[in-house]
Amino acid sequence: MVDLSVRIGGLALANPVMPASGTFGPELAQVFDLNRLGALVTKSVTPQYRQGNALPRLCETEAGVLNSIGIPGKGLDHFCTQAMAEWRRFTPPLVVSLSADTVAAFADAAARLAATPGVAAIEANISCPNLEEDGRAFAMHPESAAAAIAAMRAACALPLWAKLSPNTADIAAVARAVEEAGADAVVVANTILGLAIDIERMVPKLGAGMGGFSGPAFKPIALRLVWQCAQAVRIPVIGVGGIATPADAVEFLMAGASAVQVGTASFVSPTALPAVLDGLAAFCARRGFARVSDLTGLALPGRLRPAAE
Amino acid sequence: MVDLSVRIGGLALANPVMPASGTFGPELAQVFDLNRLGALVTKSVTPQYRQGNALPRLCETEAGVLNSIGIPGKGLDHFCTQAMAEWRRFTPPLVVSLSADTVAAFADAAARLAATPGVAAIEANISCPNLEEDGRAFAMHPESAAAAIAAMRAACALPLWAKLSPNTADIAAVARAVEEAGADAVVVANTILGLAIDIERMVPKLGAGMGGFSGPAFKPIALRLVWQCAQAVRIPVIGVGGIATPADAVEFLMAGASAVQVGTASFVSPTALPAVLDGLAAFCARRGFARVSDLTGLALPGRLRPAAE
Amino acid sequence: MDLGGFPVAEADLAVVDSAPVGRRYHRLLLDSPALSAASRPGQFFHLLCRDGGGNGPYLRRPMSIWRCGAGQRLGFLFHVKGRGTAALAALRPGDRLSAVGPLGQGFRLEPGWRRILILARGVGLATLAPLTEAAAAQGITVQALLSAQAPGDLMAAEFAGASGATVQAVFDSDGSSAVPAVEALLRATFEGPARPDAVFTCGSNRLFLLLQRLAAEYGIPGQIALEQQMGCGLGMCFCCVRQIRAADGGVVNLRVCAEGPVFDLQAALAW
Amino acid sequence: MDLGGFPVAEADLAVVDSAPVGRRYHRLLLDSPALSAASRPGQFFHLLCRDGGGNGPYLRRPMSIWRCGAGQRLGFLFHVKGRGTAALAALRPGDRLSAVGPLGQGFRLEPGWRRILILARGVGLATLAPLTEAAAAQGITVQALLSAQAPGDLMAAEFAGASGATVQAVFDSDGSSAVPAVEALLRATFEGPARPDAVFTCGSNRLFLLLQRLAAEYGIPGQIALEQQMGCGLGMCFCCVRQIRAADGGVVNLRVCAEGPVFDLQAALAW
Ligand SMILES: Cc1cc2nc3c(=O)[nH]c(=O)nc-3n(C[C@H](O)[C@H](O)[C@H](O)COP(=O)(O)OP(=O)(O)OC[C@H]3O[C@@H](n4cnc5c(N)ncnc54)[C@H](O)[C@@H]3O)c2cc1C
Ligand SMILES: Cc1cc2nc3c(=O)[nH]c(=O)nc-3n(C[C@H](O)[C@H](O)[C@H](O)COP(=O)(O)OP(=O)(O)OC[C@H]3O[C@@H](n4cnc5c(N)ncnc54)[C@H](O)[C@@H]3O)c2cc1C
Ligand SMILES: Cc1cc2nc3c(=O)[nH]c(=O)nc-3n(C[C@H](O)[C@H](O)[C@H](O)COP(=O)(O)O)c2cc1C
Ligand SMILES: Cc1cc2nc3c(=O)[nH]c(=O)nc-3n(C[C@H](O)[C@H](O)[C@H](O)COP(=O)(O)O)c2cc1C
Ligand code: FES
Ligand code: FES
Repeated sequence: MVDLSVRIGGLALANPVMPASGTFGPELAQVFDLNRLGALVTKSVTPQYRQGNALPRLCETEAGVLNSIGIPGKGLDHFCTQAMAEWRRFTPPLVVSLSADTVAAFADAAARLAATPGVAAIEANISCPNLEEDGRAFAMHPESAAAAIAAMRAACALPLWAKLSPNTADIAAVARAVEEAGADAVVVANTILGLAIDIERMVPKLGAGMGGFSGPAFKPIALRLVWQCAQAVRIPVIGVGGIATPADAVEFLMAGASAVQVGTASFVSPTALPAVLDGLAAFCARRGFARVSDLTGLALPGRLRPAAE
Repeated sequence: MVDLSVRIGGLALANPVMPASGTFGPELAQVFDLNRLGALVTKSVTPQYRQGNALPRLCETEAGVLNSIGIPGKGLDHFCTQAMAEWRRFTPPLVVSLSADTVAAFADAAARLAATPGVAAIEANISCPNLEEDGRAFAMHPESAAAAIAAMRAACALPLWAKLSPNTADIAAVARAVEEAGADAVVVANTILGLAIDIERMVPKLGAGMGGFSGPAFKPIALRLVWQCAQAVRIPVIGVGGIATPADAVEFLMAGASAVQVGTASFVSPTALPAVLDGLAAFCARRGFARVSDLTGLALPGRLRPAAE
Repeated sequence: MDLGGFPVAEADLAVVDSAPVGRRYHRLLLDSPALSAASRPGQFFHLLCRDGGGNGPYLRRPMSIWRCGAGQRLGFLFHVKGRGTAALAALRPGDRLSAVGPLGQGFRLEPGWRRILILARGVGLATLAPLTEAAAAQGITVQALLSAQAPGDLMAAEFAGASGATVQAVFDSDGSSAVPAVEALLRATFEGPARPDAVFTCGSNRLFLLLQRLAAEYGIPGQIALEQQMGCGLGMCFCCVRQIRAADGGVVNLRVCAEGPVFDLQAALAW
Repeated sequence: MDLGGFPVAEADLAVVDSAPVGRRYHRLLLDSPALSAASRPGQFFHLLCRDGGGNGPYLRRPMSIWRCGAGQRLGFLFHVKGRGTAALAALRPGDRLSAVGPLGQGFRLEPGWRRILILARGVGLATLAPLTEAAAAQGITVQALLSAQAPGDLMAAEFAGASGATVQAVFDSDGSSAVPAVEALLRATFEGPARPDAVFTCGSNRLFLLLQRLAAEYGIPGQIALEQQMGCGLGMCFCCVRQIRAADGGVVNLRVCAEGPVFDLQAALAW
């Protein structure tokens, strides 16, 4: 029997497999038992109602997708008073993804979530590339990222995960900045900015122009970001980007992640999450790892690899 | 008859299709007539001999490759005295890709190339992610990029193209900086840093660890970089990244590129370059464009699209 | 195929029939008694479009249920349009097809109804076809008005199956499908003895607007099946929204995959 | 297939034969008279590994020419190892295969030679097989020593074809393939009346080192075909380098695809 449990900061998870924000909802309970997951992660909640972006909001590319959904939603108040009722039906820790336009709004929202029963952790989406002009986001620079996290840290005692962006020159610096600002974990990474053009209509395929790129095609980049962050910080790294198979998840763990999130793959295979979980356990069993946490960082530079392997 | 000619700064090209540095050599003349190409681009030349990186130097991913070749080569002197003899056999303008470790070395090498007959332009590879520790490069920041270009500009009168890196927070700022520093064009973009792990051996698949990611999977990112640069500068943008088909090339032109480079696709199909050229002409003919240069920027925001289309 | 207690399955199904229909359409029949029995008219499946060799686009494609029911093959009828549907049309009997479903909200038939009218064009008839048998099973008489380019495109047999529905056809080729002509036909029906208790449509924006207007005028309830490009098919990604008029008169974005694909005829906005 | 004046073609060829050989190997024969006639033993093609449905890994795979020559099918014989070779093995007669080649520097046979010895193991014999017929055509006698796990893995027929080469086999299963045993066999040959004018090897690091040592000791020239993972196959990317001893004694990185795959036996370094 492989021990699948992992600790992410103060939070104990039954296993390291969870969904990625914005690609998941309680609707997936129609397909499998969500209580099997290590944690549940909501789509990003924003302080106010948001309509979302122009259509089309999604287009496919070679082994990936571009999205500019625009975080539509009914706002934080509706989330805390209405949506939470549905989430409380499930047993895994609930991680609420939070997005906001200003440092103050992030702090206020964090305080509100901390006062809401059933919220196990906040994932601060400081990296969504669709919100600010030309895709700019807090997570682009260490200073702005740290400011948002520090304000949330001061406003609440919940475990605080910082979701970082690939759209930065030096993600290790951003990771160090949010660690110092009090983040309990970094989630690496959100989508990278991309574009596709409809050459017959001569306009971008997405209504909003550019969009966030995700899926298997994005995996080598996300894996590199995890590897860079894992060498930069002591807090746990949660890996996300292009994970579709158990082997992908093993790569992320070996690159230094303590847990993984599966996003776009759930669109193509709604059973991808349990399949990754089962395959991860099978890999550990086959290679003689007693704990899934033993995989974390095995491929990092200078690591001694188990002799028996 | 479609007019395929384009101007890149002071340089007139018979057509906008050329190879990408490091994925091309005179060896391709074994497969088709290289004189059909708009320009030839050498692999990066370095001031001194370089052995190159540890093996394996290349690995494949979902619809792409990672490379860490490490720019092996015999150095600038050998290039100017020996290799140039072979390049002079071909008629298209020869663009010499130049890579160096310091601003002074860039300037010295540019002066040497300017004194070498047969060099039509310099493509300054200020973005190769394999050279500096942890993938850092001049093109990561506007200041260092501008410093390298300004020094080359002062040292030679050749057309000077700056090849930018995706590994930056704000490529538009880098593009503006090199434009001000005197670049005649920007080449967008070099590979983006990526990683792949061999989960059975528990080490990175590439001998050097991380590598540069290219190929179709990279295309949405490169296209977005071109789109951002085309809106930021007045000098021509040369688009590169994942182009494998004529439709891909049309996307890059509509995103604002004046010419395109084909890299990794030549590994999979050594006739990709002439196929892209022929297909581009066919697209223009089918859609009634008299000049291929009419495609440039058609999908940029605020552009009026031809009514007849 | 056991649904294992979950209403939606990700199932790997065997293709038992795959054949072109007319010039541009194709039908697929799959072996899946449990999924077929669990499916309702108006619902859809999200299909992984891979030809026999595994080639196809990255995302799934939504496809209405064309045939379903206890003891029946699960069937799809589609327009071969782009890369995804081309891969589906390349499947051969014995190949496997990954299907996620049944998904979405289907058509609603109310107990008191005795007669319904279906107005369909093009491949919209695939979506409406299973409604004919469901209605027949409840003793509801079905009258259908099918619009097509030319007689060769009609697929009346594919539509009505064994339901006994009365089918009337109009064509572009002889001008009978022009909106004023169809309006006259509909008015005659709505004013005559066979006035339907409800109307249903799918497949044409023009006909939708006509039917919406006339149904409002005559006070007949209606339903429409809408289409929208999809990502997850399950209600998670919010890329498939359409504008729908809410009870309070405001306009809201609803998910075609979750709140739809069937919406109230008067609530739907034109596209 | 017209090479159109260029020595290397990117050609879309028809598969005429595709069959498993033994437990782990597979052979493909392609219809391409011009390319087959232009190919030389020791050269290779870079194959796009797509099964009949177009599925396969992104990069091409290098594969030695196993059969070639005027009037002959172009043939490949390979170990079904990973994703690429599995896709190749899934090809069926009538399918198309994209091949780039012929590539690289083949074996060199010098006019004065009367007798050569070939030492091959595993799939290395595919690379050396066409040398037997080329030698026979020049009146050179070929003696081959083939090493395999067990008699079932030998593929002697696949090796010698119609060349009339004398084949001796050694096996792991009976211990006859152990290095000392092979050394004894080679010494006997090198010291006897059938001393070869040159030796050739491929497929085993152990046997390469043995042959390199003995050939140096007996002053017999030799050639070896090396393998390395490839990107472009044409000499452009420098990912396929191997360490080779230069004339001046220094070690240089040479490209297996361009300067190789055949190198001087004494110049090659072990891997
Ligand atoms: C609920 C629902 C039920 C449907 N039922 C049927 C049916 O029974 N028969 C039938 O022929 N078609 C049906 N469609 C339309 C069908 O999904 C599209 O024709 C198909 O996705 C086209 O895919 P493609 O790759 O062949 O075409 P492409 O044009 O290459 O597709 C490109 C993209 O556009 C999307 N797209 C293109 N057309 C449509 C469309 N009309 N609706 C939604 N997305 C589209 C595709 O999903 C894909 O993302 C239905 C659509 C929906 C939403
Ligand atoms: C010049 C040359 C000629 C060859 N001729 C033959 C032949 O006639 N018969 C035969 O069975 N094999 C031959 N090989 C080896 C053959 O290319 C590999 O077995 C094949 O590439 C494996 O691909 P795969 O996807 O099935 O395996 P995988 O192991 O999945 O391949 C993963 C990667 O490793 C590379 N790789 C794996 N093994 C080798 C290898 N031995 N040499 C080079 N690259 C490798 C692949 O190209 C690919 O990039 C030759 C190699 C070279 C360089
Ligand atoms: C349709 C879509 C919507 C997304 N919405 C959010 C979001 O609301 N908040 C967020 O932090 N990330 C969002 N993401 C990013 C994912 O959580 C994830 O970081 C990214 O897609 C990379 O992982 P993947 O390749 O597994 O999808 C979204 C991604 C997609 C595809
Ligand atoms: C094997 C390999 C070697 C490369 N070497 C160089 C180089 O020497 N100099 C350079 O500027 N870019 C180099 N590149 C980057 C390419 O020129 C190009 O910018 C990148 O690969 C993206 O284009 P593509 O997707 O068409 O390959 C190399 C790329 C590859 C794959
Ligand atoms: S397709 Fe994802 S919400 Fe409808
Ligand atoms: S494979 Fe590219 S140089 Fe040999």
